[in-house]
Amino acid sequence: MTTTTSPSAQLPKDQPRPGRPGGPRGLLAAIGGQNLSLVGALIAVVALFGTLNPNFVSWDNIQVIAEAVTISGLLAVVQTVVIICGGLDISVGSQAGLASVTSAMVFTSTGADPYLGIGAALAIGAAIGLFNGIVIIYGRVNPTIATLAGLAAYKGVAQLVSDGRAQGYVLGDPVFVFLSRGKIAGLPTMVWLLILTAAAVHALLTYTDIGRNIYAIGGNDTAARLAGINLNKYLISAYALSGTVAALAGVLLTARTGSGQPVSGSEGLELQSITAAALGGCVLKGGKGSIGGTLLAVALLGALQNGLTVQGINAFWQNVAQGALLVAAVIIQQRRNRERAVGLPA
Amino acid sequence: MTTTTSPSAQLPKDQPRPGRPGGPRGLLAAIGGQNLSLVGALIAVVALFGTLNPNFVSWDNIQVIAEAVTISGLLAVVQTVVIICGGLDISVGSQAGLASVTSAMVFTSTGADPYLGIGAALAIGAAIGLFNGIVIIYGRVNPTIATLAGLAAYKGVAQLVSDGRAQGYVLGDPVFVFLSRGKIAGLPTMVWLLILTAAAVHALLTYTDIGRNIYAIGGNDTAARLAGINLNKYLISAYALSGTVAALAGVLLTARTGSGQPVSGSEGLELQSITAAALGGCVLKGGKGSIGGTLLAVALLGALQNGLTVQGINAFWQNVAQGALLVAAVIIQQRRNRERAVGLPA
Amino acid sequence: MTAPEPSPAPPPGSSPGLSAEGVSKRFGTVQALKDVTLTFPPGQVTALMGENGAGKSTLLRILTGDHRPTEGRVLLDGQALDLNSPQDARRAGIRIIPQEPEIIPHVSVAENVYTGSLPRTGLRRLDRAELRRRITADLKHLGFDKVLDPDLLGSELTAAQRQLVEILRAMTGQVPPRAIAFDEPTSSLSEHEVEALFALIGRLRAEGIAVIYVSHRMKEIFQLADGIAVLRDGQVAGVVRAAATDESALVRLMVGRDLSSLFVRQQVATDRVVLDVKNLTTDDVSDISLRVNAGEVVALAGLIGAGRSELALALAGDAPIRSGTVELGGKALRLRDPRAAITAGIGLAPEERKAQALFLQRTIRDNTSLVSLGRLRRWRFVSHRQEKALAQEFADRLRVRAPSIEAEVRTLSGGNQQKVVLARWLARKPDLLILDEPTRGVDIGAKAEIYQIIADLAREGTAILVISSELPEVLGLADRIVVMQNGRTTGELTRDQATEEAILALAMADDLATGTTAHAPTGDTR
Amino acid sequence: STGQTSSGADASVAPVSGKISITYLQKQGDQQYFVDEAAEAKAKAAELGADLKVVNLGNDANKTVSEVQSAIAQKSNGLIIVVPDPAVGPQVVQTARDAKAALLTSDDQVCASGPSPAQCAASDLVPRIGFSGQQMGQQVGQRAAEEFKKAGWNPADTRIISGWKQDVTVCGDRVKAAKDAFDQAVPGVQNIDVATDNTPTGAQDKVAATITANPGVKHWVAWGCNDENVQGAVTALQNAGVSPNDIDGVGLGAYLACKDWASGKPSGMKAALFINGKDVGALAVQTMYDKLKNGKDFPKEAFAPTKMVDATTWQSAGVSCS
Ligand SMILES: Nc1ncnc2c1ncn2[C@@H]1O[C@H](COP(=O)(O)OP(=O)(O)OP(=O)(O)O)[C@@H](O)[C@H]1O
Ligand SMILES: Nc1ncnc2c1ncn2[C@@H]1O[C@H](COP(=O)(O)OP(=O)(O)OP(=O)(O)O)[C@@H](O)[C@H]1O
Ligand SMILES: [Mg+2]
Ligand SMILES: [Mg+2]
Repeated sequence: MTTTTSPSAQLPKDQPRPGRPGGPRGLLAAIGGQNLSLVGALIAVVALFGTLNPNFVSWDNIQVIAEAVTISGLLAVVQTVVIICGGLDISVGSQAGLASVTSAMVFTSTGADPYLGIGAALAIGAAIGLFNGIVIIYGRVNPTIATLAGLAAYKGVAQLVSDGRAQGYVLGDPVFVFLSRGKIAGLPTMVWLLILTAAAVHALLTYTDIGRNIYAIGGNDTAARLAGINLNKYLISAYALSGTVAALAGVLLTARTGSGQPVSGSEGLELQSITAAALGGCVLKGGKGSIGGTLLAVALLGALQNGLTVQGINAFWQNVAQGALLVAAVIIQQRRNRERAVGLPA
Repeated sequence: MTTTTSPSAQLPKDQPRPGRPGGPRGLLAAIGGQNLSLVGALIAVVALFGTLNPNFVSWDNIQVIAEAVTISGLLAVVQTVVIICGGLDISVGSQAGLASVTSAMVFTSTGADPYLGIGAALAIGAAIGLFNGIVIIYGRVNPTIATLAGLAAYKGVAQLVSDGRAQGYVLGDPVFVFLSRGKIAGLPTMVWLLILTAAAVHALLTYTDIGRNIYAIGGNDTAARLAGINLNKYLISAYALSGTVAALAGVLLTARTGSGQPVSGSEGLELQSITAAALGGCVLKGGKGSIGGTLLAVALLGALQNGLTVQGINAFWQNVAQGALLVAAVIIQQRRNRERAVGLPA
Repeated sequence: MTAPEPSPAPPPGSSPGLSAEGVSKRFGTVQALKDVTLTFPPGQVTALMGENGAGKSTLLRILTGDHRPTEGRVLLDGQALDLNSPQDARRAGIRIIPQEPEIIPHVSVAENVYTGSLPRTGLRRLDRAELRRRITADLKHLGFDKVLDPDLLGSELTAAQRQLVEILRAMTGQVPPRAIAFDEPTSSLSEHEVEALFALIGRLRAEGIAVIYVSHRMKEIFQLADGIAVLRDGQVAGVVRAAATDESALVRLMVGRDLSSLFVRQQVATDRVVLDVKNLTTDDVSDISLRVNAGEVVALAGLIGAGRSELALALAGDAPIRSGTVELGGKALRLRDPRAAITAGIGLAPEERKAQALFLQRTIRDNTSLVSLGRLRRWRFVSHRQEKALAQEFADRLRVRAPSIEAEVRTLSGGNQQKVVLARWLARKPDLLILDEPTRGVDIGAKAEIYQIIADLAREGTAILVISSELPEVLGLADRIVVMQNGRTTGELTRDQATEEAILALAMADDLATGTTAHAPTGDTR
Repeated sequence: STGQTSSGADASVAPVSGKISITYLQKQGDQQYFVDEAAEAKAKAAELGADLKVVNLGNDANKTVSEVQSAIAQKSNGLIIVVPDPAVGPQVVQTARDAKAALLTSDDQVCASGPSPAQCAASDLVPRIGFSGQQMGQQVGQRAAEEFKKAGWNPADTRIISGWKQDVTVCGDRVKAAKDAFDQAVPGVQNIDVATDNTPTGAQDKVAATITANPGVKHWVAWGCNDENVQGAVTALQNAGVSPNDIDGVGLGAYLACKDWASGKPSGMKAALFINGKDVGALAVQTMYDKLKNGKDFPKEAFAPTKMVDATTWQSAGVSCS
């Protein structure tokens, strides 16, 4: 294996190296060690449920899974960015709910203009994200607390503007119908949105200096500051991005359910997105993580959930199975690292 | 009927300044800067709601508040310990739920023996905590993921053993009635339990070498290891403590509601306890925090919630107000630090 | 905010180079700098000296825009600069190699170096080919291409490599450097890198760059510096020409008194073997045999990456032992973890104080007492009074400069932090004390104190193993010197045999024999 | 301050002379049904000149106890409560009784002497205004059976989807009643329980997976704990290519079903049971007022009207669709 590690850092040795030579090793390196175990877990889950019920691996069901994970997947993608920066956004679910009612209400009150509805939702999302960032940076409020507060406050705002009711009905409009049921090249529109968003964010993180700066900020903010990176700009932008994509998720929520939902369907998304990001290899301290890993985790969790339902396993067993499989996936993945079992794992 | 006060109008405006030299500096130093702002916020909240409705400051209502925060307070106290170690326990709520049904079911099935019921619940709690610790340390699973998995899994187990229903009825038994409605020296039994637990943990953290080691582990685990601290023993113990106290909270849940509740009453406790700990000055990276601060935060959140309800503010505005006040409290507290507004605040 | 016009007395107005004018800085109640006016002329190396906590790093931080002065201003070639951020200073051509390297853990060395100004093509695409070209060229140019693999991740770097990354950062950049400050750059480098660094500094001087050099190593100062500025208690104690002064005069200027002698010469080594290592092999060192007797001071010498720190960690129970035996006081040890080592009577003050030893958010008292709590406690309750007394005693003996022992270690200067690390282990008085670079960043007065304490401990029968990259220290302290290279011992010298040349010859024994370079770049073995 | 409970009805509450203060404690107070209920209760209280405070209990049995105590500390004369879980009932009854406050429940039943209203002596049931979960389920099941027969489907190639959050007791009651009623009318149709989180998207995803597991099915019957479940199920079925003609969805609440109908397109949502929280809220406040002001005894149980509505009748029935 290798020579030594500096005592301060017992790291997993199989970090993907930037700029390593190609070949079959290049592919492996690109997937990365963490992701490799996720791929393994995913294959195991698919094989298991596919054997139990061949329909599980039908193209129809794969689309069902993809559609089911779209909303939480979008949030997981931006959560990944925020976590790499060293932050956390616990308010994504509430933001999605607020965006959902906004889109439906603006749609209804502007005489059924879908673009205005969607635009207003995205604008609100961006504004809230920006506000989160400003509260954190200039109010010096710890990101966890600030977005916890946002979790409550934005949910309250969504409930206030909607009076707690589902708002409007959008599935009379072709744009929303297209979002909800349309397909492009055989794949649901929603899934395309997830793919495009993920690809864009992946490119941003991997191929641009912006992305590299994001890793630098999360890895060591003093170093990043001394290197002249404008931390505040990046961090606020990360939260604004998170708000905007959360709003997109809210719009999809509206399209899927046909009406603006202040709470229903968006509650709990924060935990799901953080779970996916963490399982996908994000370190909550920041500086580490990848969109590929997060998407794999999203797929794994989605396949698991779908498979359990396909097998008709009841809600209680599903909870147990999900918890157990989550832990199992990580343990298996860590076994390969052969890290010394001392202290908290990263 | 509902007074829909704008949240910003209720901000505690008058934060006391930190202790300048002279005067009772010892006391001020003991309370600490962070806590001082919490005390200020608490005074502001009490003064505000007390003026609006004198009943708010009645002894009856104060007891109501104290009783209402007992369960989340207990969890916040242990969450503080876990966070100081550098970990996180997101499964406390599910553990409490499982303990709650365990206590009621064992109570019922052993022919109404309260001690067996309570003992079994505590034993289960300790075992689960231990298991969490072992999964984290020897499975090398990140504490956030491990306890997120526990959140799902233990909830599932609680639902499975109880079939998702409230179990048994314990308020025919004097021990449970004493826990639920009894008083000692004019103060509810439950509140005494919180006080005693908090005092014990505070003493542990502040006056013993065990506490020093806990702070050391969270502050710098490499240094702690090289200083000869058995990290694993401490971390596993912290999770075991967390599980045991969560089980105690579950027993109180049973006593309060009269039956074993698999989910209701324990869902969301993880977020509440983390919020309280973070607001009370715990740094999520570990190494910092105090029971005093956490308790103050628990009291502040409890007073706020009660006050908003007393004022008849509706659920939606309560959400908004809680979020806004949480952020406001931290901003005011940070204003004193005059930290440069660059990068993420600790 | 800048000082009100008209500016105070000596107008460095037109003097070329980098100047501080009437600079003061307060941290809460601590007055770190007071009315400092100094000029660092171009084409000269100006050494900045002073005791730990005198304000050197703070001054450098102000000059490089990382701190705003409470009063005063910074000038470059007579032009007042408005430095709001380190970036402003960078743009003005002012660079610093900070005392504590700041490394980004999960990205490569190359990205670490150019963070903030990564090469890019259209659409902000990162230009990886250019990045590689740059790092290869810069590494070669600075002479570090043998010791630093650009593909290593930040978290995999040794202390020396981290330092090199900081040096690379300062040397590169769009604007050519006009002034460069080195804040104790050699404290984690060994001779080999030091030579490369000195050559580099020589080149900088020749190019007309103003070099500020902070160090506690006298030898280096006289080797390098043209002028010497001394700070004491945050004020300028004097500015002298290097040629016109000597060591004792400097010391007097720094500490305000004479230091009789640095090293305590004594012969107290006994025949009682305390540490007996036989054929010890770990992942990093092989076949090490070593003895340290009671009262004996043994130094481990060697170049960077020789494996001395790894050996120390193995003896302290923190690296798995593959084969071989370790006996302490005649008893075979099973070194499962550091706890076992400490219980057996081994203490290690590790080399990287921030990463491996300190609890920055905790007080000096807390940090000092940590491994002595066992004897300060009763029923597991720590006696606050005894604890305070203990911490105060060592803070005083090591002259830790802080408002009180209740100050958070985070707020201390680098040297004072190092003293706290030493205090922790000196307070415990183990049978075998391993000190890895004990005087890294420590000022000369405190060094003398540390040497005195080492001598005292030796006289009380403690066996002491010192790892040091400072040859004068090795020569001055040790009764016996063991030299290592590539994870093996290559020789042993008694005090009488030891000279710098003899040590270096052993440290490079393999290379001399085979004619290869001193060390292969790390990382490509994996 | 202990003492076992004995009787549900409470005679010890004295009429109030001054201004009457009532606290209305609701589970899931942020859901549309309960929002409506609260709004109407407030309107009624304003009309009667009483002071009304509405408290949201969420799904939290523990918070229920806290809020009851708090209301009593605030000197409320009467409490109207919708409990998140009937098991917490005895504790609530005891607390109210100790404080001599009048207690009325709405929507869900509460037993004074034990956790389960189903096994409660009639005299121990706390007076209640509301709908009967059992009855609601029954109506849903019957209507679904009617639609099934009307469509002339074959039980063998039909499946029933029952969607509900499985740890919510009242949901289980509703669904069970629907199953029983349907089975009585049309025996032999296989039922599939789908564990949802009671949200439309949650239900949609779970039902979509269920469809995967049952590829040969031609016709689907869908019901659930609320409109969200049924709407989610219907959407999933339609997205899977099942024609609205092959779906027999019967909602519960009608607040989401009405949106489908308002769009004018064919929908698998064939009918929905309209339950109007407004009626319950107003009736509960009136009943409490009469008790506190005039000493008029609570009725043991009073039902607000429910009505089965469909695409043609919902508007005339007064379903408001926001
Ligand atoms: N962030 C801070 N907060 C409080 N005090 C500080 C802070 N930074 C520095 N100080 C104090 O300012 C004084 C000067 O520190 P500085 O780091 O400049 O010393 P130095 O001369 O570089 O010492 P060394 O040789 O040990 O590196 C010290 O007393 C130190 O404790
Ligand atoms: N993080 C790391 N990644 C890869 N190799 C490492 C790492 N840290 C140390 N090494 C290697 O381990 C060996 C021993 O290094 P070590 O730091 O112990 O040397 P040392 O003699 O203590 O030198 P120093 O004078 O720098 O303290 C060297 O071959 C070094 O290259
Ligand atoms: Mg310094
Ligand atoms: Mg070393």
